[in-house]
Amino acid sequence: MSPAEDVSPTPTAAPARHAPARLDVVGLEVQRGDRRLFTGLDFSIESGELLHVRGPNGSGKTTLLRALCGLLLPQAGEIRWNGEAIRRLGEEFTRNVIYLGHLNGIKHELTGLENLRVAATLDGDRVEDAALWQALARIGLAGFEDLPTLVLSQGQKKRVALARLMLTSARLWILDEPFVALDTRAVALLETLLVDHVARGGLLIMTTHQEVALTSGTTRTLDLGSTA
Amino acid sequence: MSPAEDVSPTPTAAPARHAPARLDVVGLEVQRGDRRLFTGLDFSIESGELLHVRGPNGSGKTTLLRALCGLLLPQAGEIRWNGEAIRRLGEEFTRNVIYLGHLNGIKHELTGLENLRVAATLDGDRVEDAALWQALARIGLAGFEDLPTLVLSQGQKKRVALARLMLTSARLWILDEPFVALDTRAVALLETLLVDHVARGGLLIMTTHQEVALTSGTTRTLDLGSTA
Amino acid sequence: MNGMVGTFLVIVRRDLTLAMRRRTDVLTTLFFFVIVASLFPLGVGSEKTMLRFLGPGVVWVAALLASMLALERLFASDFADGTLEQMLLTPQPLSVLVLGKVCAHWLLTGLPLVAIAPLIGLQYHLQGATLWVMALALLVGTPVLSLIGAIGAALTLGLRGGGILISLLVLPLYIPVLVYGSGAVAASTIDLADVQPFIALLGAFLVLALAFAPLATAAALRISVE
Amino acid sequence: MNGMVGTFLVIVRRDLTLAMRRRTDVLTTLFFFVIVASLFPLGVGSEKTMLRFLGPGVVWVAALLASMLALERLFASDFADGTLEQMLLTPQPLSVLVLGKVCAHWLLTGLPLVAIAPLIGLQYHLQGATLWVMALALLVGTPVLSLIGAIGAALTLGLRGGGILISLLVLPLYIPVLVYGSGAVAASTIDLADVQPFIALLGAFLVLALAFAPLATAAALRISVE
Amino acid sequence: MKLHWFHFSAPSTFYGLAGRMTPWFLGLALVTGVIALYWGFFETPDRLGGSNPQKEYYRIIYVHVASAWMSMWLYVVVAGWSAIGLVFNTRLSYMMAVSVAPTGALFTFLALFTGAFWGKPSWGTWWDWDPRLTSELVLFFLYVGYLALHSAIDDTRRADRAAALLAIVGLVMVPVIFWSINCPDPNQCAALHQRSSMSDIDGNILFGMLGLTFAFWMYSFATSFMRVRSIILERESDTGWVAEQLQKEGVR
Amino acid sequence: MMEFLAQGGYAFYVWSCYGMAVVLIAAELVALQRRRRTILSQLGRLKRMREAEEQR
Ligand code: HEM
Ligand SMILES: Nc1ncnc2c1ncn2[C@@H]1O[C@H](COP(=O)(O)OP(=O)(O)OP(=O)(O)O)[C@@H](O)[C@H]1O
Ligand SMILES: Nc1ncnc2c1ncn2[C@@H]1O[C@H](COP(=O)(O)OP(=O)(O)OP(=O)(O)O)[C@@H](O)[C@H]1O
Ligand SMILES: [Mg+2]
Ligand SMILES: [Mg+2]
Repeated sequence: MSPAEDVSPTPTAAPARHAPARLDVVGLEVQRGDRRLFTGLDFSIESGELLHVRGPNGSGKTTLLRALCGLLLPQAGEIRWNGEAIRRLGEEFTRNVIYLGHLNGIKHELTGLENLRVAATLDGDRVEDAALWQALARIGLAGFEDLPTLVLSQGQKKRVALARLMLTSARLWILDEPFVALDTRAVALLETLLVDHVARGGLLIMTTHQEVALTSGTTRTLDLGSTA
Repeated sequence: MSPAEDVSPTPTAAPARHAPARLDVVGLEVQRGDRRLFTGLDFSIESGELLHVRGPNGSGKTTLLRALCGLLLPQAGEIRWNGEAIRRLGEEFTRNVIYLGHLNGIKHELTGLENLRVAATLDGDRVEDAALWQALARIGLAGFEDLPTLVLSQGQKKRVALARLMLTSARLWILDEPFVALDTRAVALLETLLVDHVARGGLLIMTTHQEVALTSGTTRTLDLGSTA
Repeated sequence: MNGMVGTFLVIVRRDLTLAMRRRTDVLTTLFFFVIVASLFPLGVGSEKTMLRFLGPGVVWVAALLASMLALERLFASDFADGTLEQMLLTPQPLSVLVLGKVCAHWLLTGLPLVAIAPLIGLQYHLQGATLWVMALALLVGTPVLSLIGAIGAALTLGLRGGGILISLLVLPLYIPVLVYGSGAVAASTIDLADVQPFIALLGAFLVLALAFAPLATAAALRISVE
Repeated sequence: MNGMVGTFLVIVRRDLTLAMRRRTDVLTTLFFFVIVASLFPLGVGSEKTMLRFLGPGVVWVAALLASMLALERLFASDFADGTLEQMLLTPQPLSVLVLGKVCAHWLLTGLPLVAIAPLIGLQYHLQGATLWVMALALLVGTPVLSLIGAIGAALTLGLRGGGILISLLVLPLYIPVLVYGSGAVAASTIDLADVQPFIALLGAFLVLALAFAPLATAAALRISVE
Repeated sequence: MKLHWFHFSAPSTFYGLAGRMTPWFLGLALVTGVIALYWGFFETPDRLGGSNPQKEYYRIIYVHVASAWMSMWLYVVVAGWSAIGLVFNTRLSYMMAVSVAPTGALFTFLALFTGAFWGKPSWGTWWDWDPRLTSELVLFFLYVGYLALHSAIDDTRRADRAAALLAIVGLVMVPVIFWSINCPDPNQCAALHQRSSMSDIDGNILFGMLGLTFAFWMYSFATSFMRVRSIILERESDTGWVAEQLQKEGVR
Repeated sequence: MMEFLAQGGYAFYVWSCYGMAVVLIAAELVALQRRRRTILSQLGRLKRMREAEEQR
């Protein structure tokens, strides 16, 4: 008796507009191994904007994204959230960020539902079960909610991870190749999610090798120098 | 002083035509966990044909491919290579197969070159160093040949795995989402490789969520029922 | 504050659920302990006085190894599947999350050892009070092992051969616990009164470990995940 | 046939290279052995006659544990990064590949133990011939451990907590080697003439293991990779 | 005949068969058990003299020996089913192996427990590293390993086949292990330690031992059948016949 | 009777052995029953879910 039936086509995540915010990157330099991936990188992005980080394989997209959400300490330069260095903000900053990388960040022993619940709780988001069921149903996992995610396929696992996007109230979304392994229906759904987020005044930074055309908000692109 | 410079635009893999061959699948039934993914699956593919396995996430594409190359023992039904059950053929069959799955199958401690050398040797393929260098150069890893692959990016790792395609003389290629994580240039290159293989009378079975249009050989598609 | 306790409980519950999905994990640690303890008589022969003398040492070394091996799994899977980097990005203080994980881990691996130890003691012909002293010493000592071990686990995260590498970092740090733990048992065979200071010392170790280990572990995690 | 030898050598060289890229792996096993062996005097006190009596058993148990822990890594990384499934798809007989891997593994983990064991023996006040007997026994015994352990490693491939699960499966199977290995050393302390049958038995085990273990391991791998 | 076999090796048919047999085995076990124990307690002397004098506590022997023997026999059974499974790839054989093992482990534990409780009065110690005891302990470890491996793997098919292989390897090793325990010094293996001196045991006692052993055996049939039925349901849940079965059993 | 129960002073040893035997056997039987009941109820639930699907 899952509430999965009564799925409303409208987005279920809190439709409230986000408070304005901005992320500034000044003179960023990141080195991996002994290769300087980029130096003196400057850009900024604010509410309602999508930053599409492009570049060939190995140009440093993932590295940049990890630096932006503070997982990776840059060699030089600073990343500022509303003018404050994220290093100093600490949890104050991470509260506003959701990052989905090459790894799905779900536990295979837990069901999709449990995974979502734990993640949301730790993020400090709303977690009525109804909302969880609904999110999973919308992402196309109705019927798979309480299977251990181990038995899900590549793309299904990815979907479980993406479901968080419908619950989070984070303003800054950082997504590394979110479309990988998704079938066409899932891709379409994800696109509407992203559009909606930006429309609500969120910030979105993502990489993808597919072409993205989000119909709302301003789309900036950042091209990282080729290496290969 | 890598011979990477003198790269000929023409394919480097042995351009000899493949001996004709066929793969027949009769009444295949595969069960994963306690879900029957498909039963009574029949199809066959022969030289110069491309089989594009399609289906939404979780429809069983990966499972099918693993069964086809003998990694996974089906509950029922048989897979025949030139009329002989692959179970019985054993190494006689695997000699003809190359499988690239969700995992890249490269060791992070070894350089791209070493990875390629070991793989090719075990496959019993030609392994003059020149050929290895050339293959890596063509796939766009010139300059990365002797870095430990640990330090390569997602897409670069994928490329190392794909480089094997240029050395193998296997007639049956089984590729699971080979385009994932590749940038546009790499995608284009891979497509030419596949076209060429089919043109030379090879068999190709692949899955991908992108659209594929290979200009040569007959392209069949197999649609696996939706689950999600 | 309440938020912290909440987070702590969420993590503990999560990890306990995970373990319950795989009850074996708990049992394996337990049986590893039992098996290792049972190997020695096969190696050194079964002479009574000898065994009684060996008992305390063997039990403690076995406990050390068991809890150390179990540690390898403390963060490994969270790291591999990316849940760990997600934890770093939650608005919760990392050291609390760590404490939660260590606590759950001890409940699953340490506590059972304490419970079974007396039986092992019987195999080594230890009697009466000695058995209880051993259980008590383990009860105070094993949490210290988990807390210290967590640091090692965090440092060796994602390194191939982590398991055995941890032991390198951690076993030396375990030595004080080993010395006073087995000391307590040995002392009890002579005079129960002498036991008290040993236990007190172990208690002191526990308090210190509780205070500092989680912080060190958190720091180690941030380094390893980068 | 020649092809087989070729394959065998390719694998051995490959694994040795891998290990050289991460020298720590080799050292860790060694140090683990040393540390575990050195823990006991701390646990049981350092009474000479007692230690001399314990020596053989402790050294062998330590060797058992060390080689078992190292085993966990025998196939794990190949499985995780997909090179293992590629090996299953090569035209080479799997058991030969397995033998190659086990051989390399023993060279990296078993042999060092044999080399260092006499030093440990000194810690336990064993002297002269006994030390050499111990080294000899280990030289014949440890390959058996690697071969048997490989089966366990293959069965537990990719399971959470594989490390400790292996020990559960494998340690009981190690008992014969433990009994006769330590028996040999113990016997040598009394009369060197008695040692010979022990070694002979170990040798017999080795031959049998060489013959059958790789096949069982190959079968286990096919099961686990699916 | 062959046909007949494959007929019953189909889980769907075996499910019914096992269901019908279970009560009979349970009944048989109960009856023989009661008779054996009555005999063993009331038709036997209270004290034993002779080669090894024993007081009333020798009556532990019935449950002790019976469980010890069953523990060993059942391990052979597990390995046997496993072998059949690996050779003929019949799902049912694996299920049988998996459903026998827990009962075997239970008897092993019982043998150890009763042994310990016999050792206390007769040897004055709960535990002694006597070869027979040690062997039993190792057997217990083997059971635990089998069960642990099986439950550590989620994909049932892999679990079945992996555990099966382990069981067979274990069975091959058991003689070597037990031998090494019984005779740690190859220089003097002639003198094996205390063999079970069945010869000089009073016939009535022997009757009790054998009777209870038989009872335990029947019991193990019953439990493994009950267990296999649950396993079949769990694994075949999405097949048609299970649905019909549910109709028959009137499951709502 | 009492004397029978006393088993010549070894009641504790004898009866705890048979006691343990009974306990273990009983426990196993109960566990088996419970396992069967749970799987049956699960299957029932699944069946009802499927029927509900077919309604729509
Ligand atoms: C925890 C394990 C065990 C303990 C503590 C134990 C202890 C004992 C004791 C104290 C006796 C009384 C007879 C005597 O003192 O000679 C006995 C008898 C016996 N035990 Fe065990 N035993 C154990 C395991 C086993 C096992 C594994 C077997 C295997 C069949 C076994 C078979 C027998 C038999 C046949 C007797 C009959 C009396 C005799 O023949 O000596 N026991 N055991
Ligand atoms: N752990 C590491 N140590 C050393 N160098 C690294 C490490 N990780 C990545 N690099 C280097 O950093 C470069 C950028 O890696 P990154 O993963 O950011 O590329 P990317 O843009 O994400 O590529 P892709 O599109 O394939 O994901 C790579 O070329 C690689 O050589
Ligand atoms: N190890 C497993 N145990 C149980 N079930 C599994 C296992 N692996 C896969 N499955 C099930 O098999 C189904 C098919 O998985 P598979 O990976 O073949 O899908 P796929 O077509 O490759 O999907 P994707 O496009 O996302 O890769 C999944 O729905 C999953 O539920
Ligand atoms: Mg990337
Ligand atoms: Mg797939």
